[in-house]
Amino acid sequence: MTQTQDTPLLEVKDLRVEISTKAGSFYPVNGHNFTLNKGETLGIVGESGSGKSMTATSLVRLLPKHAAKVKSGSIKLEGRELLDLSEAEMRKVRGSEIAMILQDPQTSLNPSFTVGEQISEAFRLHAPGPKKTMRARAIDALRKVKVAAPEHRVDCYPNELSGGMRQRVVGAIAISCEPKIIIADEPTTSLDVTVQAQYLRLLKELQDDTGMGIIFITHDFGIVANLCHKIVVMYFGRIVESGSVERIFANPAHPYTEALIGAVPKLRGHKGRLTTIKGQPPAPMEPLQGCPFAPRCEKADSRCFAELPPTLDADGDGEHLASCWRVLDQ
Amino acid sequence: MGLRTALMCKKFKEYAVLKYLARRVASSLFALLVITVIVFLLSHLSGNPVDALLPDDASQEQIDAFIRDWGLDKPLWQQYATFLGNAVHGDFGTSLKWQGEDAMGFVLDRMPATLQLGGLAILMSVVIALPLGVAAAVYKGTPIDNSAQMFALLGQSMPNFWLGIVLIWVFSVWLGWLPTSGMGTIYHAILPAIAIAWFQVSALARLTRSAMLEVLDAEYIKLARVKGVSESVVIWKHALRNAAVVPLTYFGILAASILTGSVVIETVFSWPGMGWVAIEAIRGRDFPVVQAVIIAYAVIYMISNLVVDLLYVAIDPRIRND
Amino acid sequence: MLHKKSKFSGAPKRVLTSMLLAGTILTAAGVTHAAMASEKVVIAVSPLGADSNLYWTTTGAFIFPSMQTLVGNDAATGKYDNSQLAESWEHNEDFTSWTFKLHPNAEFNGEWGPVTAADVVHSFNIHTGDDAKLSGIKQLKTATITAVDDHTVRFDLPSPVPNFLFSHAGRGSLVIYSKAQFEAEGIEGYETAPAGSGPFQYEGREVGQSLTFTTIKDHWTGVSPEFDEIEFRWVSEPSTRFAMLSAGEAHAVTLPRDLREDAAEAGQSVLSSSAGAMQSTMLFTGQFMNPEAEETRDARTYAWADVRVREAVNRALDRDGILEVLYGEGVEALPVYTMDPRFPGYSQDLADRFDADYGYDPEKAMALLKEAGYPDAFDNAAIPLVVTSLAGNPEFAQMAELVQAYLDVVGIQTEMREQDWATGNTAIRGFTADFVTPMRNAPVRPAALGVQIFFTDQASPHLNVGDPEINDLGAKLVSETNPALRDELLQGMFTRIFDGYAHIPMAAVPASVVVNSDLVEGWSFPGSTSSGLSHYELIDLK
Amino acid sequence: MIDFSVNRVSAMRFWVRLWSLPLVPITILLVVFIIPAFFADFIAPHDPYVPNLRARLQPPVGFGGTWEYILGTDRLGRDILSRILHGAWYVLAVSMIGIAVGVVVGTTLGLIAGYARGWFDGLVMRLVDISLALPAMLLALALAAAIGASFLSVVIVVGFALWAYFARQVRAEVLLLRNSDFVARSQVAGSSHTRILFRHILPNVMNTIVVLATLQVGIAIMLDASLSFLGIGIPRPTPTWGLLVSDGRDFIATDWWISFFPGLAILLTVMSANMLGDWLREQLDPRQRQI
Repeated sequence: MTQTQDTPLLEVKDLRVEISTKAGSFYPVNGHNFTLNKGETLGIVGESGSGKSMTATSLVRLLPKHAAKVKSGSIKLEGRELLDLSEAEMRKVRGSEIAMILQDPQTSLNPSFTVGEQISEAFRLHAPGPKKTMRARAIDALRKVKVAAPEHRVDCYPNELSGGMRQRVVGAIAISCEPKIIIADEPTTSLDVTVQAQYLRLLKELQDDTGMGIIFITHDFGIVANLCHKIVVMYFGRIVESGSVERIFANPAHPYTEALIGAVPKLRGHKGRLTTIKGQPPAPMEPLQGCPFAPRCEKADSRCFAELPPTLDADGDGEHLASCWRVLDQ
Repeated sequence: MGLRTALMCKKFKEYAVLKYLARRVASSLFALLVITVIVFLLSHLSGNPVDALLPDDASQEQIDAFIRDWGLDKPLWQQYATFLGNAVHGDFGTSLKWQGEDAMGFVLDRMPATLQLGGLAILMSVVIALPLGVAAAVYKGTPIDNSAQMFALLGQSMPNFWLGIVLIWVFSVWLGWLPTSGMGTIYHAILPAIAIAWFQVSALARLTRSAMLEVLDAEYIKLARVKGVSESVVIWKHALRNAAVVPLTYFGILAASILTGSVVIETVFSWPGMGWVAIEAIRGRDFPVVQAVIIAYAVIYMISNLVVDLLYVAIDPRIRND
Repeated sequence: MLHKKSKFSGAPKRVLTSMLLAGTILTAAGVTHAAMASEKVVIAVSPLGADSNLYWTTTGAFIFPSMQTLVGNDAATGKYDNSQLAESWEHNEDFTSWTFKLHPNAEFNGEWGPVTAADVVHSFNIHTGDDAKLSGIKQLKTATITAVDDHTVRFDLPSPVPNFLFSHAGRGSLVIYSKAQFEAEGIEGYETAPAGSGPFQYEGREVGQSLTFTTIKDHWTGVSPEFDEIEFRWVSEPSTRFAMLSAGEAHAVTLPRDLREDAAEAGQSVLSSSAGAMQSTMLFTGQFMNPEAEETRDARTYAWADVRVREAVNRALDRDGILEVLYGEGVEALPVYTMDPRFPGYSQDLADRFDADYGYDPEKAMALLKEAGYPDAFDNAAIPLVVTSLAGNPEFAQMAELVQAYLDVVGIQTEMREQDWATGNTAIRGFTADFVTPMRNAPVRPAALGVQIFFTDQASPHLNVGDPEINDLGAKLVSETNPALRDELLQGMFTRIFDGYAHIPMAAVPASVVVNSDLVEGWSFPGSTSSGLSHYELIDLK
Repeated sequence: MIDFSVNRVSAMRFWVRLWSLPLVPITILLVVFIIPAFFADFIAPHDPYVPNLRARLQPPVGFGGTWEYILGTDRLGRDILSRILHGAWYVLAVSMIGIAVGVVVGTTLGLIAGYARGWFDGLVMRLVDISLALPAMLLALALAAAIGASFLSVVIVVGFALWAYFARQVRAEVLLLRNSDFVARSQVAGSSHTRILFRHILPNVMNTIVVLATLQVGIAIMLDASLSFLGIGIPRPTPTWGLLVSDGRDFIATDWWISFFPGLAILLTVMSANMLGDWLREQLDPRQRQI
């Protein structure tokens, strides 16, 4: 596939995901717009429940079958519309073009298969080759993610590995088929600080080697700052602010973003929990008027409670967007 | 590849497994010992073999000779000691009913028939219950789930002898597809195996379903999907592989209850296995055979439990290392 | 193999595969040829009490069609005939010496030569040995046997045995094995394949399943069955036997009464034995008619120790209804258990009086009970009725239920006691029996034999009802040889039993077998054996 | 606001629960099983014991029979419907008492074994092994021969067949509970072992026991039927369903109604009990997955 300069790696437009339950339906992903270019890292930041993971899942079309579905919008991978692909075609995309690293390394490896088996399964599906080479390729993949003694580890079961090691294995699986995009869904939350740092460095190195795009999902602005080029901040299923790292850190346009940045502890590496924002996000099906963040917002006024703010251009160049009435005031 | 690679993995704690097995064997042997006592006492509490085996008008000399021959005049504990001593060597005496047959030998002769039937029944219940349970889990809350559960429940709600007779009439007499009874070809085994298996399907399918439900929520299932693995491979390989451990633990009980089921079903289908021997021997007060057959049942049960333990270790790396 | 395509992988695949394999292999191991030879006759009956080729170690319930006894029964009348090994016989005046002449051309199947007196003596010895468990060999045990010449044997008995032929006919106390085979192969030879002299040859058995015989060509009797093989299948469930019959898997099966009716409705044929094969009754147990026992043991202990209660019990029963349910239409009530018109001692008078004295009369029954002071005058007013499902008499359970229902109407209290045969026998033998139990007399014994077994202290003392007069008559009968006087003694005993309401007689019933009407034309058999079946060579195929 | 939403959720859950009450199984259980068990005398149209030889083998209504005998009559002319209705009490009694025996014995041993550990635990677990290794059917045969078949022997066999399941399950849960905080607190507070066991641990395993017991109803009824088949069930003429099915089994192909309707009663009861058990399990402990 040819890729021209102006075709982004991934382009998401007006993406809406609907979850329907007996009690009603709601949109955990509500009108997303963002793009990801080659070699770029996009951070999706938000509290738990804000719809980050749902966004990631909808990108690979793995939403819970009966409960959730993409209501509208478009996901284009190098100009190709993913939402139009058949399930079989989509399976080819998963793993080989878009890979994913899941939240919990403790449970995201299948306990019943060896590390080698799980890595080579991806090869078998996307880059078949002689059976004999599978093991060698698996070892190779392990080596790439800097697992020590990969010849040995390849035959181990997940429970025989440490947490950090497991996370590397998950990484190995993700990069094994040299995907164009890796979606990393809070890949480091359960790791300790040093391992976390090592792992992030590793991801960055891999990106430098292969030029892949990374979508990094986290609640931790501390990580985002070091790793990402662009940031998307999510609240209650909506993108409330987006833009480059530098601009957002320098000049957060949305009070929520502000609060999130404020929640990053000064001492880097400490696992910050977003406890400093008062109150709770609204319940999914709660009827809402106005800005969903308004009840928790210190700067909210009557307009905030009355009307939902549209997406506004914060810096006037279209590169930094936010949905907050305050942008108009500036 | 599983077990071999596991052996290669240096963390594999062979020693612990052996120790565990040794403990299991020892406790099984103890259980067996208690069972010999129960069996011995029960068969001696029940009707006098003299009256079951000698004719109505037997003479006193005949009766006396019989009692002497079978040691029925000795004190009970002495009879037990003799019994146990011989039993250890597999000697349960000769059958009273099947003249000249060594009791345990006779039971062992019939064992293949029961294992064959039980094996087929287990096979059937697994082949039916696993997909049923998996389908019920995958399509949870849909009509597929409901009808799968209904089908399973049905088997648990029919007396097996009744089901057996209905099967005979429907498939042998009216449709003429299968032989009514007896043993011979594989066709003879189908109906009795169904009659035994259906009852088990329920429990097995139920376990499979709940285990699958739990596993399907796991992260590694999501990861498999993310890798681009097809849904059927996700279910049958990634999920079932992990869910299988739960129904497997039920296998010990399954084996026992299939053997128990065979007692009734073998009678209905004239299947000359151990269940049939058990009934005939108890009716005939054939002490040696009754004892041999119960011990044989117990041994089969215990062996199948040991096998389950072993499989358990083989199938689940988590347990292997704990 | 099919399951190779299974989508499982790793260990569960191996587990399942090995199970599949185990199942398949085990099943395949049992696979033999299924095809049923068209000339093989299959008869399905309930399993035997004992499964052995050594006849004398069984209770004698089933005589192999390959084996013969000395005396036969006529298929049409049930009378003794010379269709078996003895060509003729005679006895001395007081029935203490019986001489049998063997058919000179009789020979054993296989290569074991002619049947001679030596074979009879040899067989006699093993049949009366220590390990013999046969019913009714008491008389035989007291006999001495002499080979008079090659084809003549003589039995000498210490006391008169007018019914000696019965032992050699249907009762089958002595079947003739080959001495030559014993000398050549020992007891193992008998165990693996006993040679007999009947029109069939032992072929083999599947323990607990079946027993197969092949037809002999040019049998010495000239009998020539029209089929090549006969197989007996042991099937305990009546409905399974019925299914086998309906599916054409069996030519003939034995069925309980109701199923016989159903089978007949379904177009199968029910064949009955030419003569009565079985008598049934319910017996009071304990020596309830013993006046001495009344002193030592309170006569009030058991309700049936009072003759009025016994009469009331008999009066309370609508025999016509009960018998129709149990045995079907046309089966008549039996005036006295063990009495049979074929044998001496038959009393037409009792048969005539039966309706008057035993007829259904609930009012009379209630009056009698009132007179006896029932139930208040008895310690144990409730009468335990034994139900034994394990004994292979399917009608007994129903008999007990029906009797209970009728007794209930007139106010006699009963309780069902589900009890296996051995437990009941232990109680009876130990003289501790305190119940009313169903009983059958099959094959119908000569009256003189039966009455001694079931009512006196002569043949089996534990079944003695304790009546001094009956015992006295029984004792006289043992030594009496004059036929007229014997007849008189027997009639006296029957009258006493009848008048004393010493039991609850039920019926004389022919043996029945149901044959597949598409396969079998007919079969006549006299019902003279324990199983009721014999004369398999007469099975007439379509 | 937060409190309010929590309340609303739990209120909603309550209504959902009530809605999901398994009405069908409950109705079936009441109509087929419970009501007949207690009121058979009033609703049965005929005497279940008295034969009526003139009305033998009447087919059910719709198959050539009359409304006099709605479900037909048996070989002795007794009304099948009346026999089923009267049998319900015995079936109820056997399964309830049998299960009660199983529950009491199994729970007590399981509780103590799981709590005390040590040799007693070992002993109980061996007993569990033994009881599972002895086929209930064989034990029943031997027991019937030894003490005679009776209501008592059937109850003993049912109890024997079931206690081990309770003991095993309860023990497993106690093992988890005994290490929990509240037990430790009670121990520190000086509660006696008996008090801890029965006041703290027992209520926590109650859910399991109730669910297991409901699911065992089917097994108990099946066992009763099998015992009747072997002729060692509750002695006749007591019309337990097992006996009715067993007695009618010879006539499945011809006079099918004799065994069909009692069989149907068993089927409906067992199915409903199982469905109720499943529902209870889901309500009480969604994670519970042992049979």
